[in-house]
Amino acid sequence: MNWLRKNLFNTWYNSILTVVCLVLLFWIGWGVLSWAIAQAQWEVIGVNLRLFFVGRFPPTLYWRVWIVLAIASTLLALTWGVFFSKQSVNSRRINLFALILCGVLLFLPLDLNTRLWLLIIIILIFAGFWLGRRWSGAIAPWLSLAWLLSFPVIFWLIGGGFGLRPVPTSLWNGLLLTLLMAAVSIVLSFPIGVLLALGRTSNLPIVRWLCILYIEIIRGLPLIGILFFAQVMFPLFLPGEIRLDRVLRAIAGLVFFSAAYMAENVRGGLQAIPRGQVEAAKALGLNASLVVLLIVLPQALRVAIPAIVGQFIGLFKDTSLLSLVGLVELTGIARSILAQPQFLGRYAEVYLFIGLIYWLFCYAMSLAARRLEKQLVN
Amino acid sequence: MSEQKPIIIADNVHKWYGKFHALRGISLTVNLGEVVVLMGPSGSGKSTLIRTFNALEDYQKGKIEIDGITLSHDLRNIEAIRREVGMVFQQFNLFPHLTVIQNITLAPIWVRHLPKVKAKELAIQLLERVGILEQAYKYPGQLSGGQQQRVAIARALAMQPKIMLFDEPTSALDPEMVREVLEVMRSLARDGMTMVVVTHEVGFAREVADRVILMDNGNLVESATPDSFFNNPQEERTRQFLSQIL
Amino acid sequence: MSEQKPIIIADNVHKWYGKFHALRGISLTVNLGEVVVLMGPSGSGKSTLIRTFNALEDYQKGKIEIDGITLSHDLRNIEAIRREVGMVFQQFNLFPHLTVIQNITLAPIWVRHLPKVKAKELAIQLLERVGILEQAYKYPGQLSGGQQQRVAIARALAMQPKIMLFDEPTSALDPEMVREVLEVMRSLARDGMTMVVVTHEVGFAREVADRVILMDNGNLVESATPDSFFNNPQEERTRQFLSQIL
Amino acid sequence: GEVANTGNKSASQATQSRLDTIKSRGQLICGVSGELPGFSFVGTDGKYSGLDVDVCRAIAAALFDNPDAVEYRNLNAKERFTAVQTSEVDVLSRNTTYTLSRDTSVGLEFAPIVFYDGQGVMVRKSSGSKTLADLKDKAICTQTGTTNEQNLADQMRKRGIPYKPLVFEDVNTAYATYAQGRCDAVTSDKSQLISRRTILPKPEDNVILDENLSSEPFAPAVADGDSKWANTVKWVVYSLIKAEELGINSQNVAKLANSNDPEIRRFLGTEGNLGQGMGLPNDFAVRIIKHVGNYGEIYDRNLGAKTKLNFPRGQNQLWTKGGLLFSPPFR
Amino acid sequence: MHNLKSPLWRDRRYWQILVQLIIAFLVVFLVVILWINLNYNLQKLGIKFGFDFLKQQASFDISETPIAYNPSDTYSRALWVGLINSLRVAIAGIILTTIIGIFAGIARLSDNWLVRNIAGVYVEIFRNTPLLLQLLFWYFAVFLSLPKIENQISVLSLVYISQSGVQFPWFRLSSEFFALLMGLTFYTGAFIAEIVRGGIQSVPKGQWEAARSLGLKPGLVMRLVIFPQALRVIVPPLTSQYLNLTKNSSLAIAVGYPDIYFVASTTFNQTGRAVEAMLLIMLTYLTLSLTISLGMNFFNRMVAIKER
Ligand SMILES: Nc1ncnc2c1ncn2[C@@H]1O[C@H](COP(=O)(O)OP(=O)(O)OP(=O)(O)O)[C@@H](O)[C@H]1O
Ligand SMILES: Nc1ncnc2c1ncn2[C@@H]1O[C@H](COP(=O)(O)OP(=O)(O)OP(=O)(O)O)[C@@H](O)[C@H]1O
Ligand SMILES: [Mg+2]
Ligand SMILES: [Mg+2]
Repeated sequence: MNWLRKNLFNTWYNSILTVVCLVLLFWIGWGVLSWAIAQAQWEVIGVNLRLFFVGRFPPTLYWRVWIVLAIASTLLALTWGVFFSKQSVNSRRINLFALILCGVLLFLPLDLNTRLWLLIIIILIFAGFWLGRRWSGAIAPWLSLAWLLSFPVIFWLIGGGFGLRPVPTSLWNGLLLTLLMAAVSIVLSFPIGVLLALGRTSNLPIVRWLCILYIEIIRGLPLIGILFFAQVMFPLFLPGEIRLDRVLRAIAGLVFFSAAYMAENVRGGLQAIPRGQVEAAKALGLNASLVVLLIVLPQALRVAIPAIVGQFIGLFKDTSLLSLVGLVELTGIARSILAQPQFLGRYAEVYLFIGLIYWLFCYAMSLAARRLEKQLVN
Repeated sequence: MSEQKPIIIADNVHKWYGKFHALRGISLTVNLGEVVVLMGPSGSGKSTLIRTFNALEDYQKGKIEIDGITLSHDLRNIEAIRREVGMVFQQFNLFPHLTVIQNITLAPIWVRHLPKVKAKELAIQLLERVGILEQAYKYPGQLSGGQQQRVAIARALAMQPKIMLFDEPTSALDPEMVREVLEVMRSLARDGMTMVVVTHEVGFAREVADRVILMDNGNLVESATPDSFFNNPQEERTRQFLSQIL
Repeated sequence: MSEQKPIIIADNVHKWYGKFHALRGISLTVNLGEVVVLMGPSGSGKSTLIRTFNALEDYQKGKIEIDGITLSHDLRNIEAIRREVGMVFQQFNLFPHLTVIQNITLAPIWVRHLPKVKAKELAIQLLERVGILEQAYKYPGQLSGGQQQRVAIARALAMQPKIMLFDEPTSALDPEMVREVLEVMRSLARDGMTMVVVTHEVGFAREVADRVILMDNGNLVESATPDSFFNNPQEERTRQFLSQIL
Repeated sequence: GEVANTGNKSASQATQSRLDTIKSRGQLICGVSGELPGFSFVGTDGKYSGLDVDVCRAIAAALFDNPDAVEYRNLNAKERFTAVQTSEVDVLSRNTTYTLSRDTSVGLEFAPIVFYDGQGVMVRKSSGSKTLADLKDKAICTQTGTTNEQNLADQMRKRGIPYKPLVFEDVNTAYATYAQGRCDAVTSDKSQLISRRTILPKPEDNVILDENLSSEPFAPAVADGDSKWANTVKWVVYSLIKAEELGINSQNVAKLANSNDPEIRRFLGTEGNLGQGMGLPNDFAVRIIKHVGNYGEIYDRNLGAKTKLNFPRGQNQLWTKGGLLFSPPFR
Repeated sequence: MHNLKSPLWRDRRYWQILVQLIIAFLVVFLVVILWINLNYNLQKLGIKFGFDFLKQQASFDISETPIAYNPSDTYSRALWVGLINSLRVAIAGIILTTIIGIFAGIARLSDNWLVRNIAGVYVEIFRNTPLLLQLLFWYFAVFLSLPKIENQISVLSLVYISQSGVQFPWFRLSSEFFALLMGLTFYTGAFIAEIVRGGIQSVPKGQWEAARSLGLKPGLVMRLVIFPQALRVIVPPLTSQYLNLTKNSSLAIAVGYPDIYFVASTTFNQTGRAVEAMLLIMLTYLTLSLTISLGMNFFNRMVAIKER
């Protein structure tokens, strides 16, 4: 009661606001609920679950995707553990989390295989987190190397080759493709962005102006235009014999785009470094490239990390635009599913479902970014 | 001081920042093992001068020779000179993302290509010398100002320079800490290091300096032994300056 | 001091910040025209106390009455009280985006609904009183600390309050500027303004205060005339405190 | 355009034909829509199906005796031609209307028509619209980058009827918009209209106008200037039609190979060497029909009465049954 | 600096110039190669670079034509229509999103628990889902769920609302326009809300206290003291949100609103002029971006200059 008075009805206008908000909430909530229960037909989701997640990836090779998921989540958990090794964990929250996961495992209508894999992954996550916290000092230096190595391994597992059955990119669909493209694009745009940022702050006028030109032009263009360019017009700029895979072209478009933004984020980090740092390094006799590599970048990147995570979130959302140029990522596969004769017109359910997937990922990442930011301030 | 071998020779050095004439024909010779203290009002060009000795600033006219190497645009010369000249800044400028020991070993490993173990040994020796061995594995942010400045000195010494430049090494410090740092500098001077020090610590200048120089408005005004500089200044400008700081 | 009409009455006031007990039963009466100086070690609750007088902090137990109005959660009372009580902060808290005169006229125009011209006349009068009329059209960032604090006083006075609260008004100032500000406060006191001042300026307290109060750990320790407070303290805690600051 | 095309022709004849490239690759790359019920879409099992898809499967069957040796590329209306021109796909099987300009200046080479359609207009019964003229000032939904969009503009301009086009990038959006009532009419190929009508909340409340805005013959297309490869696609399509005409289907094809009808024997490669001339094995038709079936089977499977779409064959009947489908002789 | 006769390759200035020349050369080389490829490929396709096609008849219709247009007009006219449509939605969007963003940002700091959390939920939902999906949501779930035009809602007999749009006394706006506008507005608004919140929180607490102790009511404190100061922190990131909104308006294509991107891509589709269409799009958006940046810079100087 006291809480209500203090937080909702402490003044007359607050009371009015509260009432208005309640009415609004009720109205929206009622509409959504009655639709979800009475009108919506959720069968289209259940039947196509595999399509949403991995698309047309050959079912006999799902174990490869599971391993990829296991690697990625272990690494994530490890990183998370290392990063927050100094903060206390809220064990109640963790228990709750574990409980929810167990509930998912037990009650969702999944086949045995899926459950088994999920169980393994959950165990790996907890183990990774625990290990990361426990031996943060020992693990930390190896983390970035592990991440770096994991990329080719993941690609090998998904794409095949070297002893594994190859899977052409046209079969990489759904969430799998969305995640892959976002991750690869951000990783690739990173070095380019760093170079552009350095170029933009360099004292060589031609280099500086070229970088500014690139960054500003790209940032002035809508992403959909760039993707269209990459998808449709890129081949026109290549010599006749060279054909780029369309997933590759999509990634190229995303990288073109995101490198410019990355450059600005990194530049923000560069500007946060006092001039004295460079001078001190120079005075020690370090040459220009060593100064950048050993002194400037490590500090600048640390400052830029939250912005980079934010950019990754944006890129992750933006991959949905690739459906407009015919890629079958999460939104694209949703459009394909909507063409199944038995589910024509079920767009609300389908879009809501993928909206939820996008949201879960983005929200989780933005929470992580926020904690990271707090961590870095200390 | 006995041998009188010149190690820094500046000859009619001029420097402009855009239109602003910051150094107006400085000629100065520092001999091996000499301790020179630069004084002067703010903006008189003290920092600018010693930064040119380290090629952190270029100059437009005149000539500077450090240990026989002429400072020019020659890349190798610049590197060679920086290897011979250590510098300590007012704001310490330690690298915050590296531990104390990493700060010190960085240049020996990457510039002098010492093996890591050797560099570490050297660093520990230096930390002992500046009296903060126990802080070796902390990050700069966890140290007091005086400790940080001592790390900065150790870092500069790790390159085993022939000359050390100090730009107001104590003016960002609280009074108690000033003493610690000056103590280290004193011991350096005792060991025969050639030093050019910008400072307003009169006590230090009196005790340690072989020569005290007054700069004003980009010119050298007076250069004398501490005794004559403080007790019997020749120039009107010096008297005026001293009356302010004493 | 002759009439003895109480204008601030605090009765057994308790305040908690979460679990921390910041005020532990303060009872205090300030009479009209009285100047009360609060002293005490850092964290003893001085700021907290005078901020409750202005409803900037709420309190959990006890009662505060300002000029007959009881301070409660009721918004109307809060506004009424704030109109009667002016406050000057350690950090000046001038509005940096407004000129000096805009800073002063803001509240008269928007709270007391004075016409702009009137408000401006008033402001000019007050600026003259605090001695910085010539700065009227500058921005706070262009003034020295002492000038800023005088503007802050003028700003509080513009609401024509019955009571003025000062929270360490001089402790963020350089020594020369302290004098200017204290001078203004002295003249206010001479004009009969009721004032509660948190300060460690012993000279000011001795000369201007009617009463000096020592706070410690959320309690009032001693309340006495300046003379007896400084020369003949009754409490051990007071003696200890005075030995530190004198 | 022509000069460039001939230049290209001689160039590519000198080099390898796409057919050889595909053979050595072991897989056909087929551009489809992927979002069109009955023509191409991804089923719940993750497999592509539909009439357009079956054309791709037929080609793959002919080449590799394996209808699944196909890699599908979803292409939207706008990028499809570039994809063919730049050889990103080997064949475009994406309900593409066969037009003169596309055949000549866009640099496509069309295979035979696999589906005859006409552009129609669907309206709500309640609106009482009977002809195009009734759609004056009404909102009409359609899809961008299609001939539908242009035909509509042409027809309405011809008749001087002002209207409001609502053009969407995604067909689903266009139909959904119509279903919600925002458009008074939706125009598209009649086949689509019919199939879409079945899944509207109340199909019987919507009618398709009798008027034909245009004829829309759909045909697979390959890049211009590679006649060897174009021939392959062409004759694969014809063999689907011919098979139906000859009464050969996936059930009886094995048996009929030994039939004593010389035409059938020739067609199925038991006799003669028709396939060789194309660079295919002689039994290519057997392979196709064995795996994919004849045209009738394909039609029934994807669009026919047993499907939810239930689209009557109409013009897409064999010529012998009053339709337009005709195959030149296999000899 | 002293010019000693040191070998050229050891001179710092020489290297600086050389590096730049090499990079410039590489870039020019790359551009030329790409250009040659493009020309070759276009020639193969029988397309000649040039903008003459702009004078050809467009022969496609556009649903919303703020200026007179019919299919027999030229492509350039059609592109003008698209440009004006883009401008309309961008300008309206910038105005509305500012309002919503400021409201939501302030609401996030409200002392009313419910208001605060609703604003929080709004921000977290809208920031973390793709704009494309949001546009579809607005179009289908909101605007197309309005009553049909036959039984439109009338507000005071002045404004008529139906699923085909809103009819004002003098003009009407389509629901495609509104869906795009709302999508852009609420999506960008969620970002602006965070910017505004950050800006307000960056104003020292002492400012609140000083203003409150002068007797100003909370609303006035916000308006007269806090917000003007927060603006300095808000304006630079706000600019980039405005730019994003303008660029994102190109997603109009998803809800059938004929903006410049839409018209240009239809033009490309009909004429095959990919390069020219892309250039036009680039030029348009770069001009728009530049205009907004300049305007905001000016505004920024206005709010910043007062300090000193
Ligand atoms: N990067 C620069 N650009 C332009 N002018 C500069 C620059 N650095 C220094 N100056 C100017 O050159 C003059 C000399 O500066 P310098 O830093 O050498 O003075 P200083 O004697 O060290 O003063 P202080 O005691 O304040 O450190 C000053 O007037 C300063 O404003
Ligand atoms: N907002 C707050 N939340 C929690 N604790 C607080 C808060 N404000 C003050 N305190 C605590 O209350 C105690 C009294 O604080 P107060 O500011 O009144 O002390 P003070 O006597 O004014 O000290 P100083 O001389 O340093 O200004 C301190 O221990 C302080 O840490
Ligand atoms: Mg200096
Ligand atoms: Mg205090």
